[in-house]
Amino acid sequence: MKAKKGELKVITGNSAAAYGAMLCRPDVVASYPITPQTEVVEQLSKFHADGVLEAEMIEVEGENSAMNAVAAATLAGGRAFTATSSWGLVYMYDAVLQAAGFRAPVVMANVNRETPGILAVSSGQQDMIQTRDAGWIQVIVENSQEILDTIIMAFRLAEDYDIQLPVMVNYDGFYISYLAEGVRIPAKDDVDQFLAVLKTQPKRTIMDPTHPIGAGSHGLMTEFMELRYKHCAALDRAKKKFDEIDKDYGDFFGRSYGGQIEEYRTEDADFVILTSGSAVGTSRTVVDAKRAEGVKVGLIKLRMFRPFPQEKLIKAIKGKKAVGVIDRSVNFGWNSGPIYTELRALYPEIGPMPILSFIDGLASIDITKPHIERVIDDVANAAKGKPYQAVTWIPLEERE
Amino acid sequence: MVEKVRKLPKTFQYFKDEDAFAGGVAFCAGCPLELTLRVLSKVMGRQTVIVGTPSCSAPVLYGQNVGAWHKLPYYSCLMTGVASSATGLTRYYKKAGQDVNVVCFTGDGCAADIGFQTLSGAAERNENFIYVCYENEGYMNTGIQRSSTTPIGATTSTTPVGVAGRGKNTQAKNLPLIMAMHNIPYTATATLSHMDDLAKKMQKAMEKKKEGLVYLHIFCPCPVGWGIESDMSIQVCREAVKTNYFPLWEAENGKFKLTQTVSSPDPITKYTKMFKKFNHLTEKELAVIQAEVDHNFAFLKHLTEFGAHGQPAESPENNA
Amino acid sequence: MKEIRFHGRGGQGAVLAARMLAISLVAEGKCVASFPMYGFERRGAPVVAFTRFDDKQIMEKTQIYNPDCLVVIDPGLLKLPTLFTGLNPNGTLILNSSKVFDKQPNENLKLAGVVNATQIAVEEVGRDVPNTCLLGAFAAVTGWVGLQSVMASVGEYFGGEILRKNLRCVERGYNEVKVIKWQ
Amino acid sequence: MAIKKFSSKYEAAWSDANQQLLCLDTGTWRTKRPVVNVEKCTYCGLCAIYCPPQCMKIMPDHFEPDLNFCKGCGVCAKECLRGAITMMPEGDFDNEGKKG
Repeated sequence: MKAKKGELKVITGNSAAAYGAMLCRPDVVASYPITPQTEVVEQLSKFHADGVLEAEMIEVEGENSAMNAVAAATLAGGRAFTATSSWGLVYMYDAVLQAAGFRAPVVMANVNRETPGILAVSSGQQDMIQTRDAGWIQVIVENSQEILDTIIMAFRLAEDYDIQLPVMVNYDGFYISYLAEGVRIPAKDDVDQFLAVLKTQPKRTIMDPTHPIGAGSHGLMTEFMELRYKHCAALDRAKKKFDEIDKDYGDFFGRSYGGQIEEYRTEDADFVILTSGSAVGTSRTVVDAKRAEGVKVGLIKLRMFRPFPQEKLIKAIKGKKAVGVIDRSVNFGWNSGPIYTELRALYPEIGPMPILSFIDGLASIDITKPHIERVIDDVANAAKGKPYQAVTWIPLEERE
Repeated sequence: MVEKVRKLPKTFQYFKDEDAFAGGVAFCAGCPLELTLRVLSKVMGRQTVIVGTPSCSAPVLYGQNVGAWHKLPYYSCLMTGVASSATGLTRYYKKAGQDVNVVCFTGDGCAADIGFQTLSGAAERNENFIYVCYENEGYMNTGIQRSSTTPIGATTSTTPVGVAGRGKNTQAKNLPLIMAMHNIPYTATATLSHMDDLAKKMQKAMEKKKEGLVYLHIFCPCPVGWGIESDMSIQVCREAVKTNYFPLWEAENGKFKLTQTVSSPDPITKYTKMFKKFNHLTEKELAVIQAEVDHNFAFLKHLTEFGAHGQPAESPENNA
Repeated sequence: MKEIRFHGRGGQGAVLAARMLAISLVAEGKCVASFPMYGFERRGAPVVAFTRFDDKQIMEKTQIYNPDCLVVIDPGLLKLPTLFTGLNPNGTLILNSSKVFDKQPNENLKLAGVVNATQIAVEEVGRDVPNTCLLGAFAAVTGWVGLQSVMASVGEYFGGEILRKNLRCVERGYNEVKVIKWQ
Repeated sequence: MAIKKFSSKYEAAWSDANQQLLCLDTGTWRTKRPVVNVEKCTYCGLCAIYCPPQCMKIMPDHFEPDLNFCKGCGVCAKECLRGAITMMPEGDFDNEGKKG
């Protein structure tokens, strides 16, 4: 069976996030405004005022409360949504960690914005990177339609009985948060149907006042390790589950995104570049242009950052001659891009090949076509066995 | 021989339910906190969800993932997230149509300090839950450090007495008054020595939470942290009331009322000499505390002269 | 693909104009992508907004460096030294101004539409909100979008009396724009 | 190597009193125990009301501490207006609780 086509509306990424959340009929929404996420809160409030969103709206006094409120609501048995960005994510950090440890199936949109120390009301994935080890599922998306679709998928993933983990849907601030595109808005009953499978699953453990059971108790010694193990096992299951949900979504709504990663012209590629978020779209056009020149370059879009899609990446990259990674954030201490560092951990499995790190797009610097051309040229040279630079801060370096 | 069968005292009528806690739990001998929790479970019954945080109450409330120390649903929070988590729970139960007493249970360190923002936020939003703060005037669980409700002059491990130090050098934050100023439906102070008053206020809390946030501030001296013999904790509660150090009052929809009047208050020294944390104080310093107690009580008295929200003052000329 | 860059000041509706244009293009079956670039949202500060449209899905997420068309909502912004930078040959300009050019301002600029949108807005709406008028002028000069589509898109944002006034602005922009061509 | 059987049926840290009601042997904490003089008891209930672990058992004509849990804090003795409760050193009692 197929879903109805859905209404086509020109909306921003932020609106798309709000639509995605609204369509899933959350019981509780709690969110605190911050640039560039504010529009999500405003749009949800508007939906509520218009009677389209029948959720409990909590006008919290800060992000920390937002995360605590939604995590508690999910553990009480509800469906809950929040959205934040940058310092907001930092301010809720303790609650972010707790939500994951509680296995609270919260869905959160995080509008990527710069964070540490240098004031920048501008795009960058550093906020997401700082919560990398929080135990959440982290997904990065590319455009407004994908935001809406992924938030719906995120509820299916988060609340799945086998998963029960919070999901963070990340999209670049400014470049995508304010990007108005034509977006197909699914019908509510179709979304209901897509999520209905959750109702057929066993009931997850909740804070039911009629049952004396406490959330967040002490895990002592091996019991603690057992719970950590279960958390990791759930994250591991989430990878395959995400692929399945993506496929289901595609079968029903006619749009799918490849699950954990999307490969673009990689099959016969000599070498590949890997990136995420808004840089992917632009990269596609540059790959097409380079292909037209006879350069056998492929592109990998990283959608799932946590859990890290090792198996998929190994399969996609193994046998290539080189790989370059464009990061919109830095890995302090490694002094390279964080996704690059992750990829290097796959070194033995993908086989010996040059792995190049490119840092670009911090603080809303545009990841332009010439920047991506440069990346492809550098990786092409490395693939040919020429010496290469491990880490390149693109906007800071003059091309020789 | 006919066995004498006697009628239980009136106080027992407040205990609607059996104690939800296991017989033996990890509270210090003589701790009023243990009494507060057990009484709370007896008065409020089983449609109660406790929301708490790391504190002296944590080892008992949290349980372990192989079992629990009590039969109440419990939600464990971080220090920052008690009132906000309670908000999330309350709102979901509301949406789902379940009538639940969501009861936050924290010490003053959480309520007045690190968790205050979320408490204040929940009060402003007038969320339908009960916040119980057990006031032991410091961070007792972590080893007796000062909090913002530690009284002036009191010694703690972070306000020690030495050549230069004379204990805490600033006034305590008057949290129950601050909470009442949020214009919530019900704020009350209570303590263990006045058990009927305490139980009545807990009962009232369950009613008033239907209108919005309820804040109960329960005076809970810490036998270990304050240097009190373990059999003296209730006596200290009683003396705190008798000296007007901790007056028992309630504010219902803005109408302040003393629920226990003290005809001739004892001098504060009768209270301060009961435990160690004020031992070092000179007469002059004690006079400062006495003045502060008098001022706070006079201030409270003035508040009782006003009518409820939306009503004119009862005797405005008294305010002059 | 066509790329349009809007230059305005905070409060003049540049972002909204870019958005409305996107909506009208979608109504005509086009794919669009439109976004603004600003730091702090402050009245009076220069604002740039971008709109791309094409028959197929737009992949680029970058700012627009080689616009096919510039829409300048505030005449003062003509002085921006970088205004014409990167303008495609055969470039177009839609300008809110009371004065018509006496000489070609940039060699890549081949087509310009000038309309006193401020005056029209003041007359019709009662304040300086020139954006909708310029969209009418845009439709007339470029022919990339129909007048009816533009008017329908304005209806997405306004209603009642204020919509009626803005529709007058669109129409007057469409009819009163002065077209200049250079070789 | 294989994972041993999990100790908790739950995915996360849930504590369940139905699974096990945890209980400490707090009776062993005592150095003194309350001894009730039934003759003096007026059944005012103060000892039971103020007992922090609420372990005073309600008998038909007096109150009796549950010595499995009584921590020996002495609040009951202190609060008893009639002096009907005396705190006696634990050492005076044998294992069966009889005074030796």
